[in-house]
Amino acid sequence: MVHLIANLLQQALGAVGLSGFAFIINPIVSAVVMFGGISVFVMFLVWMERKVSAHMQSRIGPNRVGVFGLLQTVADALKLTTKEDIKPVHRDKIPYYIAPIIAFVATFAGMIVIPFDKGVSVQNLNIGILYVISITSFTVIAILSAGWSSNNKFALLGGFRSAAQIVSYEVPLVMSLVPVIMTAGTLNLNNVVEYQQKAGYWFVVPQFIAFLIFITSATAEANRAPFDIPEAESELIGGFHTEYSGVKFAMFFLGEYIAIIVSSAVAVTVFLGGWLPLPFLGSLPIPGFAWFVAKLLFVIYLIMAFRWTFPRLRVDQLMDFGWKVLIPISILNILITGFCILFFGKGV
Amino acid sequence: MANTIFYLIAGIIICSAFLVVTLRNLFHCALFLALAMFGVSGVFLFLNFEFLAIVQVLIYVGAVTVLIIFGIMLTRNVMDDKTRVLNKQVFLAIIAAAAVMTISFSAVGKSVFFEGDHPTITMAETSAAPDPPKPSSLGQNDVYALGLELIRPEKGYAFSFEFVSVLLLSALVGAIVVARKEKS
Amino acid sequence: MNSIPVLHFLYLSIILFSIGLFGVLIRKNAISVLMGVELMLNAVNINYLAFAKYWNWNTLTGPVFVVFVITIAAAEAAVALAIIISIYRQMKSTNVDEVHYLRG
Amino acid sequence: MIEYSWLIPTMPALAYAVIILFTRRSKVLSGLISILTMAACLGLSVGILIEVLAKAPADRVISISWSWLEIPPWTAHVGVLIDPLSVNMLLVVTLISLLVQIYSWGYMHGEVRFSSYYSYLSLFTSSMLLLVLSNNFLQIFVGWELVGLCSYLLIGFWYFKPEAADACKKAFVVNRVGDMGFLMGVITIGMVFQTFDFAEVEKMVSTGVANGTFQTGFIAGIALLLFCGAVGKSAQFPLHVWLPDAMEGPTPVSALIHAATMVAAGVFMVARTYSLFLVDQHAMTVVAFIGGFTALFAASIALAQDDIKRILAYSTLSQLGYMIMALGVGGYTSGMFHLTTHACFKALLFLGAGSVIHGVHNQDIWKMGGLWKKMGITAATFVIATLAIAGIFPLAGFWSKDAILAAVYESQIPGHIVLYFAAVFTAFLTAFYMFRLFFVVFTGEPRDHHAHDHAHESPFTMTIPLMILAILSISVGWLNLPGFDAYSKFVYHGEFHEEVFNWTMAWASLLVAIAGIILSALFYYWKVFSAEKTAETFKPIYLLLKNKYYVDEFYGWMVKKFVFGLASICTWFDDNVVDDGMVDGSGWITRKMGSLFSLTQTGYVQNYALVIFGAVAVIYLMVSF
Repeated sequence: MVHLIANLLQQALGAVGLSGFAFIINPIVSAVVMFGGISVFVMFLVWMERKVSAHMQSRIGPNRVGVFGLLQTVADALKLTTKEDIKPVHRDKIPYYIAPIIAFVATFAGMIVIPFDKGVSVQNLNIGILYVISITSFTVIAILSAGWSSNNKFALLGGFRSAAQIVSYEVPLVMSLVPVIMTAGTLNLNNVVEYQQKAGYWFVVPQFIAFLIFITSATAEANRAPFDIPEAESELIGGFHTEYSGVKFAMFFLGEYIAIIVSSAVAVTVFLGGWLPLPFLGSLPIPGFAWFVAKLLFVIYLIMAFRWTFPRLRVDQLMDFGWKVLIPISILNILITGFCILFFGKGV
Repeated sequence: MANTIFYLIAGIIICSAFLVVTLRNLFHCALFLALAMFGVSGVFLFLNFEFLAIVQVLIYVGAVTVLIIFGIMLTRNVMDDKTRVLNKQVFLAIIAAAAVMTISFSAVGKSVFFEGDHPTITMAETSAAPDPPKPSSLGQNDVYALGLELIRPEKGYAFSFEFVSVLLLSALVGAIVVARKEKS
Repeated sequence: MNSIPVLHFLYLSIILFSIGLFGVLIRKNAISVLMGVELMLNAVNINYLAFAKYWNWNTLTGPVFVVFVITIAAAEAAVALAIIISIYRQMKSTNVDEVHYLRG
Repeated sequence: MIEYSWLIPTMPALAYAVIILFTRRSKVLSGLISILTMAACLGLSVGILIEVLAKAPADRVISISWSWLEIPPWTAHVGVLIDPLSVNMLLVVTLISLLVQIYSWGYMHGEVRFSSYYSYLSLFTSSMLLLVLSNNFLQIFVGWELVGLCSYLLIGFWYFKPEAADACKKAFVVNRVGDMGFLMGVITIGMVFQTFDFAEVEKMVSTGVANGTFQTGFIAGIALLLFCGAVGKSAQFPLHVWLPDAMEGPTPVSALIHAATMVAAGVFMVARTYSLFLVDQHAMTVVAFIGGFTALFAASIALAQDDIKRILAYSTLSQLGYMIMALGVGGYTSGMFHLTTHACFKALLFLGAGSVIHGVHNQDIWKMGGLWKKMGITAATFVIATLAIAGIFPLAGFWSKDAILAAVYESQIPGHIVLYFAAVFTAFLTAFYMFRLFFVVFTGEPRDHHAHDHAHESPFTMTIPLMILAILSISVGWLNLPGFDAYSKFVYHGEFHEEVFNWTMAWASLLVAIAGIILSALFYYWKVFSAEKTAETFKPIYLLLKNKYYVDEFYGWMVKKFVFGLASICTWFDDNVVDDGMVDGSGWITRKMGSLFSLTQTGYVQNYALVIFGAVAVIYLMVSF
């Protein structure tokens, strides 16, 4: 369907004599389609989060708007877009406006290399894993800009903490992926899944420690509980987005959920076999896309469950945990994997 | 038309670089620095070095710029005062920078590239050649080839690679030692 | 494929380098100087890759050196900022021209 | 065995290292290590002797070299040279060294730095063997300086005694004077011949002199420079002053270093480089006369000394003079033979004296007397040694001394008759003062009853070496019995030629010696004449001899007058020209230049960067236009 629309638009461009720009049509169409899908999915996730938290606290959760409260998020989104946009007077204008855009675009751009099914991704990059990691690292700049430009000490402190946390936890995040890259011998997300198919196992089995590190670091990267110090409402009001409201706040909010989706998608692809069916269920007539979404929801559910399971860490505990526990373990993991590859060949 | 995008990126790089060195607000400077770096990674993409482009984004935008922003924020109270941001040798500096630029242009102008008769002057000519001297190491597996080149023991850069590792380690330790507060 | 002449990459590199140099020479703040240096290093990287692409297909020397430059630039930034922060603690200033203990 | 000869100097060096580094705490262990090492060296030396004897006389020179360091055009080697001369020295050094080390076990008993003492002895032996086995000038110089160092360490072993500290400094300084000449000789050889190897130098000298490349006078000059070293090390006049003072060291050290081995190194070195001396007769004459003069000179001083060890020291000087004189008149074999026999009986004399000192805790002969009954073994061995040094038939000294007298008499150098009579007179004096010593110490009535009562025979570790040496002192001379001539057929220079033993001359010298003994007995045993009255009668001569011809005083006056004067001139020059002019001036210039150049050091990094890039632009413009 994407290709159909793209073809139509390319022909239209050719008709008005701008066929030179035809090569940008495909990405734009893909982006629009992706944006639509992702927005709907995020709305679902927000509802899901509320339901999960309600479940864990023995509550009912949203149940008034729509069936099971499914339209609650739609209503919230409408409310956000129509709210008055309150702006601090002494804000630093350029960073203030740019920050939410970067936060949203950077995480959203991470989506384009995720393979939803065999060969189905916007761009099949050879260095997909690296691309996801690098493009999502833009969020740090967004957060720092937001915290800085709001001219508010709580926002600034929140931004600082958040940036420090993201930079710190990016190291174990990358390092937990290295053993998989070493074993599979590729940075291409499609090829990683194909390797798992060929090898007959998912990487979560030999690299369970790496999987745990990845999930933990991804949670911290997304500033989610129990690593949500930067946004701890009880301590820092709202963190770096304290001074944001309306659509700009919505973009931050959206960005955060997309970050969770991207991280979980990478986890699913790398550790949980991506679009591959569950063992012994390969013969069922279920498309790969469905398997992918199911696994994605499972990982997201895990991350949401964390929020209501663990208490919040203190700042020094958080840093200690990142630098003194996760990084050494992941380095050791790389070392052991390297030795295994050296001694037993690639089939680890 | 892809050329247009290249010139657009080049324009962005030059403008933001100029803003980096002239803006009064250091934080804005850092943001434009990030933009310039991002543009440079785009230039890398034009040269078909995807891996290096991503590494450029990861290191420069994700790490160095963030580091610089941290530095700015940790030393911020000198930023907003009304003292001059430029030093006393601005005039001489303009002359020196202009001289360097001029002689570089003139040097490039005297080089073989300017003649346009070298077979590898433009990419178009390269691809138009009957058997382009493009080894398989580039393109599909350029990460693999680059890694091999870095650690290949014979005639590779294995020693430099190890040396850079040691340098990084010592920079890490050194930075911590220099920046930490003396215990009172 | 595009048909950008190698010269244009070189021109971009030269301009970027000169702007970086200009920044290094005129700014008072040490962090600004550091940013100028980073711009110059980027100009160098563009040069490396342009030559690697257009001139020397058979070796990976250019990309390898870009890897080294990026690595060392990161290390340099870390150490430089550590020094700047340390100086700031000592002198409450990060202006390069106020740090002149070595004046003859 | 010969291929293991490099072990001979190496093993004691290792023993030294082991003692100094590890076993210093344990006296027994240190001493045992040192003695056993020396026994092994002696065994190895005997093995080498047997192997060399088994070869035909023409094949007895074996030289093995290893490259040490290369400084083109020179290559310094380390190596061993096995030939009859070095084998002879090997046996002498290892044997005396072993006996002295055994003796020291008893003599040094109770000494706090016992282990250090043994380590020094090991180091000394190692250096001496390195010197003896050397096949080139560089290595011999290294060994030469190392034995000098050990001598210094051992003379000053009781460094807390001011006399010992002064004596070791004196020995060191006086030796430097001679070594300076030696070093200059070695350097000259290196520059002229581009090699340090003995054999090569010898060959180049003989061919060079034959075809006129080198003048004989030039070679003689080199030989005399080398001889300077021998004068210092073997304590010949005028550098003899250190040896008597060196008696401050422990007595076994005097026996080993300052009687038997190290002081003989000078003689050995002259013998080793004999072909250089043989080139020119003038050089030989100088050598012969210095030796002869020293022999007579030292013997006369010995007449009037009271210290038992000093008498023996002057006797050593005198006998060394004999050896040098023998070499100077061309008596290569007789000189080396006397070195060998002298090593035995002089070591015996010193060790005997040590035994006496051990017994009475005194060195003044006028406080001893009548010790014969108390110290039977010591006295018996001492009298054998005294007879041997006096040259009484058929003891060792008789054969070697007569060989020297015959060589002097038959030599061709000018004035050899004078030398001959001086040598004979020295023999007479030797017999006289040695028996004076013997009679005063061992016979008559005890003069100091306290010391006498305390006196006792030494332990067997000391008496056994005495007895071994006594047997050697009697029998070593028989190696060269007329008609048997085992030694002469083994150690000789150039072509071997039969020497006919001159019985007339032998009887003459024997008579002279007996005359000396009888005169001595008249004075000190039967006391027919009074020694005191004679000394009173010839008081000026007595005082002259007693004060060793005032040589030390003369040197002191010389140093005060000339050296201090020169030094004050140098001090003035240093203070005014070097200090104020050159040093302060260059400092002033540097300071001024510094303050000038420091104007460029603005302290602003960006200034520097600006200058750098401006310079780049300027250089580019200069290059392109």
